[in-house]
Amino acid sequence: MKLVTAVIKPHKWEDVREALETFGVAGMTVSEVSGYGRQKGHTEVYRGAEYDIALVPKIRIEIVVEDADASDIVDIVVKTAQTGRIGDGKVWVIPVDSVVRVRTGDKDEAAL
Amino acid sequence: MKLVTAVIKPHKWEDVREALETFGVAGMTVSEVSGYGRQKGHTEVYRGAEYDIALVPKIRIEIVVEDADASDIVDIVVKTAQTGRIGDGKVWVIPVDSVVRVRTGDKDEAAL
Amino acid sequence: MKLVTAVIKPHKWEDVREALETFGVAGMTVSEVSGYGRQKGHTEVYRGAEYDIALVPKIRIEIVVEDADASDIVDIVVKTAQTGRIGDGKVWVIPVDSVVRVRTGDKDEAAL
Amino acid sequence: METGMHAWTLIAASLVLMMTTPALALFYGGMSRSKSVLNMMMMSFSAVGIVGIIYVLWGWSMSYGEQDVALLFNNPFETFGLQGVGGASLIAVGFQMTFAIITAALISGAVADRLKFSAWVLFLPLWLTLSYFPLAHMVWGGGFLSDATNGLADLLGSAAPIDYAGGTVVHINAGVAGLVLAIILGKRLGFGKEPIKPHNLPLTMIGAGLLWFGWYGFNVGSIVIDTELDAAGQTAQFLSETSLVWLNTTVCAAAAVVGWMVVEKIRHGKATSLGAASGVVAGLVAITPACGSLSPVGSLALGVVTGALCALAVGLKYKFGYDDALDVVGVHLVGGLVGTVAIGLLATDGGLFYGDGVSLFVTQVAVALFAMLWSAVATLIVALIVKAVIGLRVDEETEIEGVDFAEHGETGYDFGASTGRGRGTLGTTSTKVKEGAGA
Amino acid sequence: METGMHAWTLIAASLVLMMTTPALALFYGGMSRSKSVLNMMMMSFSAVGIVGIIYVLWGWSMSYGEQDVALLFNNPFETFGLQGVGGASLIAVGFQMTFAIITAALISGAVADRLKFSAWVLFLPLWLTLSYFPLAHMVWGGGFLSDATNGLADLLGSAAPIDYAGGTVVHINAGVAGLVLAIILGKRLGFGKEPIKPHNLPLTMIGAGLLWFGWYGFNVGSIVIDTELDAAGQTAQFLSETSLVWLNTTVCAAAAVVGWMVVEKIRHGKATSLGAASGVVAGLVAITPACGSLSPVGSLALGVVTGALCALAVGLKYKFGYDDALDVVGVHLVGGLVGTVAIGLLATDGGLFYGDGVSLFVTQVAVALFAMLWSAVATLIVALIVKAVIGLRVDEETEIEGVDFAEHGETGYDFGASTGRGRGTLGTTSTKVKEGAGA
Amino acid sequence: METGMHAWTLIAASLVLMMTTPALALFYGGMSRSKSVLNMMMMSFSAVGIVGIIYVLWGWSMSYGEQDVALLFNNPFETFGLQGVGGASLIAVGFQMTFAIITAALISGAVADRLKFSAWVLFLPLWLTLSYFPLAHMVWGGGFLSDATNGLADLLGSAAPIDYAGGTVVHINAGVAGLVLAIILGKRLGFGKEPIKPHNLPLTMIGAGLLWFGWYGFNVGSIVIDTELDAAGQTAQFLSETSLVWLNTTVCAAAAVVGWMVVEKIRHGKATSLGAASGVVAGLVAITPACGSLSPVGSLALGVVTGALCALAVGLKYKFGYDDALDVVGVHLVGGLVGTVAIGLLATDGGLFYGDGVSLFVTQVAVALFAMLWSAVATLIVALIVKAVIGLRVDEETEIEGVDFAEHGETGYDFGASTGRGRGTLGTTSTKVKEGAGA
Ligand SMILES: Nc1ncnc2c1ncn2[C@@H]1O[C@H](COP(=O)(O)OP(=O)(O)O)[C@@H](O)[C@H]1O
Ligand SMILES: Nc1ncnc2c1ncn2[C@@H]1O[C@H](COP(=O)(O)OP(=O)(O)O)[C@@H](O)[C@H]1O
Ligand SMILES: Nc1ncnc2c1ncn2[C@@H]1O[C@H](COP(=O)(O)OP(=O)(O)O)[C@@H](O)[C@H]1O
Repeated sequence: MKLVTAVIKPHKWEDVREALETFGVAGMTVSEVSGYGRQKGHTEVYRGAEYDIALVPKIRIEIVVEDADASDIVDIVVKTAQTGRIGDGKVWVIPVDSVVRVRTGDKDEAAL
Repeated sequence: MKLVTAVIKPHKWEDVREALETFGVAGMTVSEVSGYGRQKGHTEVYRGAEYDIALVPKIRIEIVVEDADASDIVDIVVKTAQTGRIGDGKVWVIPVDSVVRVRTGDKDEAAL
Repeated sequence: MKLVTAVIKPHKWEDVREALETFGVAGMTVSEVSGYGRQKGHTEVYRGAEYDIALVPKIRIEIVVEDADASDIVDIVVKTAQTGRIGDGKVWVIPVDSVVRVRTGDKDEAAL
Repeated sequence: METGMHAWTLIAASLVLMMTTPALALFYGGMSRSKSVLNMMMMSFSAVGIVGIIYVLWGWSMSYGEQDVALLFNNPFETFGLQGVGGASLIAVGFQMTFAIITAALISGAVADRLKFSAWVLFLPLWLTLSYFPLAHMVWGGGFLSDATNGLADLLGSAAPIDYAGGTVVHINAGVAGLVLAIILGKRLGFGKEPIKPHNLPLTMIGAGLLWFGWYGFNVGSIVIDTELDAAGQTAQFLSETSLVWLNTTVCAAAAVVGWMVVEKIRHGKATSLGAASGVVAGLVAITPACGSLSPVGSLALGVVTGALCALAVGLKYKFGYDDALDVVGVHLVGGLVGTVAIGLLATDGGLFYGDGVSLFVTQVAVALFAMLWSAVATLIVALIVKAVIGLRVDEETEIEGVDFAEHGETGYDFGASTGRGRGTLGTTSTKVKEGAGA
Repeated sequence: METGMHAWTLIAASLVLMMTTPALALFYGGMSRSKSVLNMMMMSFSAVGIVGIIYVLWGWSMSYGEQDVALLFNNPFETFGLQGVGGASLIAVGFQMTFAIITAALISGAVADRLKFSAWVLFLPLWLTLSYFPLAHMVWGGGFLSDATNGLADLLGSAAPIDYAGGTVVHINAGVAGLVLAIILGKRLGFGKEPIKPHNLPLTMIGAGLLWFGWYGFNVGSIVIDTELDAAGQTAQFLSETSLVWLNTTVCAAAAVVGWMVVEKIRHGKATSLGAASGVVAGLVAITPACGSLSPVGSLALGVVTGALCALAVGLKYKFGYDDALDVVGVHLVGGLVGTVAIGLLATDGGLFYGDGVSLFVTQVAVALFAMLWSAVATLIVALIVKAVIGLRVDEETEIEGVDFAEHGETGYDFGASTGRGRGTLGTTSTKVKEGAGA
Repeated sequence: METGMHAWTLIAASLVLMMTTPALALFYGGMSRSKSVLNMMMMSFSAVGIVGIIYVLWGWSMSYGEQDVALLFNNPFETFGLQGVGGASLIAVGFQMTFAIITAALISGAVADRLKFSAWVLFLPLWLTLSYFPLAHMVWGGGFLSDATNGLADLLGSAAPIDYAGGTVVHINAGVAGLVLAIILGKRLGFGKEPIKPHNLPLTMIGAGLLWFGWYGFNVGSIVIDTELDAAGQTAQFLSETSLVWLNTTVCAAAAVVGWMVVEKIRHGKATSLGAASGVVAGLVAITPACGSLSPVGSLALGVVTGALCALAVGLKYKFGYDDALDVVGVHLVGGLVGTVAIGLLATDGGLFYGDGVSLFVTQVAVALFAMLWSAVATLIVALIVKAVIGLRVDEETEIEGVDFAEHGETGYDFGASTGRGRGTLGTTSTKVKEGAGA
């Protein structure tokens, strides 16, 4: 199995979720993170002091999938989350040794 | 070494922490995440507009452990976090190349 | 490629970011997490009830890098985030199968 | 005027000012999303700033004075800059100023998340000048909607109109303006599709509570002492009228909370806190014109009905597709109409239900309609002017990113680490301080 | 009544209403966990709604009137719906209504996180009817706990009881009711084991500050002008009595802040903000019955003692194992008892420490005990009725998930991304709008 | 004194108390980082506690009385513990007490994030005794800065000084004290390098709004009735003077909001909410001494200028390198100076611009300078004493971790899971309850 981790722009989250759902992804784990990269942050001013905010908000999605599905899922995310503008994010794939579903104790493929 | 990642129900966190401590886990990294899966979210109503909240709050625990301990730790988490109801979560294991303790520079097993 | 994950003390974040930037790291993904380990938390008192807070705030940094850079980056983080006091954090390295840049669809090394 | 009445007016004026900053700013701010809370509050704060200035310049003069123009407004230059106004009448200026301020600020609820701040700043003086000052003159300054000769009621031959504290001038006026602006501006991105929910309901509830508190100044402070009475008579009027108005205000708001909660319970199975807070405001809006004319039990009935009606009315925007973001229409326009019209039914002196026929009812409906028309036309003109000059709506990216940062360069909150141990360490890198500061 | 006194009553009544919404709602809301902040605030808002209605219907009539029943309550139908009540006495109705509202709302602190909202809605009218209105009648309406013939003090042959602004009727009453409910309801899941800490202390501090502000209306507004005096005498009474009460109220609260902080510093090494906010309220509770009888220095002493005692008393729930979530007992019952009894010692006219013997002290203790007994029995009866009819406690899952969502379908906050740049993007998927809205 | 004037004083005193808790606590708390919000608020709450006590003991006596010492202060033992003070003058004590409280609390803005709480607790009584009470005596108690014989103006032979509501005693005094403390304490870690931004701007805006509301008590309550007038004359004075002061206060604050926003728009391209909130306070500070002497249009001018000047002045700390964290200097010292000096120019009676020469201007400048000098020396002495006895600054680790936890053992917020569905589950493990509680 593989762990697909996608870091995307927040306003693309709904689209990506929908596309993955259509594809048949049954579960994922999502969190709010901050990204640092080419995309520049912004400047805020408080009583005459200017602050450069280097980080931009991103959504991180983690999905454990069967080996065979990994590349399809990467493709779906890339296609759906793409705006063509800097800061669209990254998707990476990591090998997973094993997975368990806590509720039932099901292992590996059966746990997804 | 392995990285065990567990996504569990928030109210099981205390139990899991205690069980892991008893087993001898000395450290872990925890974060608040949102889960998407079989467990349905809920509906909120604001002045006549109903919102389906698809995500449910979860706790994600990350533990880097020696190869030998990985499966025991998975078992402990599964046993302790299990309520038998949908949404109990997932635990997965990933191979780790190396670990360092920042304070001392200790490497690998010595860093845990 | 490798995924370097660093869990560090929050007030070291700025230093680490700067050091990594100097080294040439172009992007990373950052989140606020809680650490559990040797470093003890603190006690809070609310109207006569004392609460032990076991968790301490940490910053988690994730960087996908070329194989060759991984160990340099680990070294940089360790050097910069080190205060020598308990709780400085951990850095671990995980193998990565593939990476894609969402904006362009660039793969692997080209995506970094 | 006795010192006691004056002391009450001082506090009443202070209370009404407080209704805008911070009460309304909180009520609206909490209902918006966290990326636009500051912009929402800024629309209230800037309203105090800008209206505070123009009211002194020509607002008072356009509303009250001796130089009426066609029963529609007063000569703006008669007491421009308050020249010639002095002594105790300055507090009347102050009291009326606070009404102009809150009326303008109320409108901001309809345009949340997408109006350019510069457009708001330009909108304010124009709208006050074309819509608010004339309506204040017409209703309270002896103009077309008062009991003046050749006024609307006079022309209709019906009873003198009643608007104790601003059902038409304030609520119907703001509600119509909100509706017109919401339509011209268009819907927020994602309206009706994506979730756009309140980001901080406790803020909204503070706001509702403080609005209620301030409303005592608004309603009870609106008493007009009958100067034809002798001192004892004036005292008696002050004592009994303010007591009745205070109680009616309270009872109607309380009953509207219950009315709103009941509708929610029936329709959604749950009574919500946003509903309770909204019920407070709806009840207060409805009792505003009626507070001097009803019995406490009449106010109770008005409250229940208004709470229920407004709870239904806030759904209209989804049906008709205008995006009145924070329900200025559903609460202020509908509540204001209900209250204004209910006077024709429930007034203990003149109401249809008290056997006094339809004369008052006819007047109230006619006045409400005329006020709506005036407000709609005036707002339309102002909106088109502002649109032509600097444009109304922020661009799409700004709207998604949030108006707070784009329009004000700030973000509402920085709580830092998620453990509850706020730090604010993350998220920023360097501070550059503007050099050369200092006078 | 002079216009100045009347103006003061108008603002005083407004202030006391503001004590419940938003002040108490904030004070309690901030202390609860973020998953139940809205429910906590809703208990206050619904109290205003429901009590506001029933007070007009039979509350005033049961408390005050000419048709006393056994010195325990007044005929509820005498002035049902306020028929026959008019003129300036309507503000007296309003002022007293706000006391009934806040007393009921105070109780909600004891039942945080686990009471069904429907149970609360049913509890309110029953409890007011069985406990509050009778006690108000007994203490202020000329009943058994006043100086009436055959009243308790008369039977004991001791001095006339003193309760300036509601030590018994409000604080002891609410405190006992909270205790009884907390015991019947049982402990919150995790009480004494898991951390259950305040989720938003700044909210609690806003609440404490606004409660203090409102308390001036509560105490200083409770003056009863001696109608046997001539106009000049009444003015003199108004001027000097309100001045004393204002200052005593302030000094006692200030001293209680210090008293609480000192105890904390000694026991835990640190003075906390929750302690300071609690000290404010404790001091205000204690001075409530005593504010007209003490000297400023006496008030200072009472404040320090009360602050210290209540700082200790909030720990009692852990010792005795009742889960009085937000310390209604530790602050209102204990503070109310300290203040009521202290009058017997510190009253400049009648106090033991001023050489006037134990007569007043005996009365105060007896009145306090009787009020506790009445309140306990009445609350018990009401609680058992509500339990039988719809049940008191939410189920375990609801309690863990949080009452806000389960009972009100809402969540308090949605700050969005953790970078401080709130977005509220995550966490939701689709909006379905109820169709068919609109009247 | 008539009942109406008295009623106004009662509410005015209540309003000024409310300015510190919660208004100032919120204004400052929101501007601090989330790790020090509670400490910030505690400095206000503890100020009420401690100053409330010492004012009764020797504060009033040092400020007002018959036993003047060298025109600098009054004998602290003359009415120690308020012995001999009674009747309606107790509200004068209360009113003045609230001024002492807020002046002390204002200083806390300069020392945010790094002052030991114990140092603050010790600082308060010393500073009040050496700086505030003497200055109050000098300006309002017939001392050196009043129009007394051998007073400063008398010695200079210039016009009698004007400080209607506390430009010198309150704002210049607090501003200078803040500056001195900020310099002695040194900069916060990371000042000028790391981002140190407000953690909760809506809190700051609530604070600004409530400060404005309270300021009506502050300014309009500061009227001194001319006892040489007959009853009708006193009534007339009350009516017209309070009306003017109310309106001037409002207009100046409104204009200052606009002034500040314009400067920001020009310098940074955006008007900010922190700027608007700061403009409110700056305008109110400037009008404080001047509110009885200007015309409404004069107040408007003063507001615009002050808003603009203070918007520039808050940048001075970066230029000169003192870390006045929340801009006590930039807002209160600068605003206080502008207002005090502007009287010499803009007073309709005595101002240079009204053709009355420089006499008043000279007085105002001299008084301001003397007050600054006194305050600087007094604060320096007190700061050095406190530093010697217990030290001023927390250690570095505490400052990084946050003073809230280190000094008060608490954290401001616990919102739980980031999905907006607060839980507060994470972050804690076990509850140990202090045993042995209970009296
Ligand atoms: N090497 C990396 N490792 C982990 N995350 C990265 C890395 N590079 C970029 N990211 C994440 O991807 C996001 C987008 O990257 P950015 O360089 O801004 O734009 P783009 O990918 O379009 O060139 C960043 O905000 C960050 O969260
Ligand atoms: N394929 C997956 N990859 C990552 N996380 C997952 C995946 N499937 C489920 N999860 C996580 O596990 C949680 C529980 O899954 P769910 O399907 O609701 O229940 P169950 O595991 O009991 O069948 C989800 O909320 C999500 O956080
Ligand atoms: N086995 C582990 N797996 C994952 N994270 C760990 C592990 N051990 C420690 N950590 C993280 O590293 C942080 C520092 O560890 P700690 O034991 O407190 O100090 P130190 O590393 O200096 O001995 C912890 O707060 C936690 O976030």
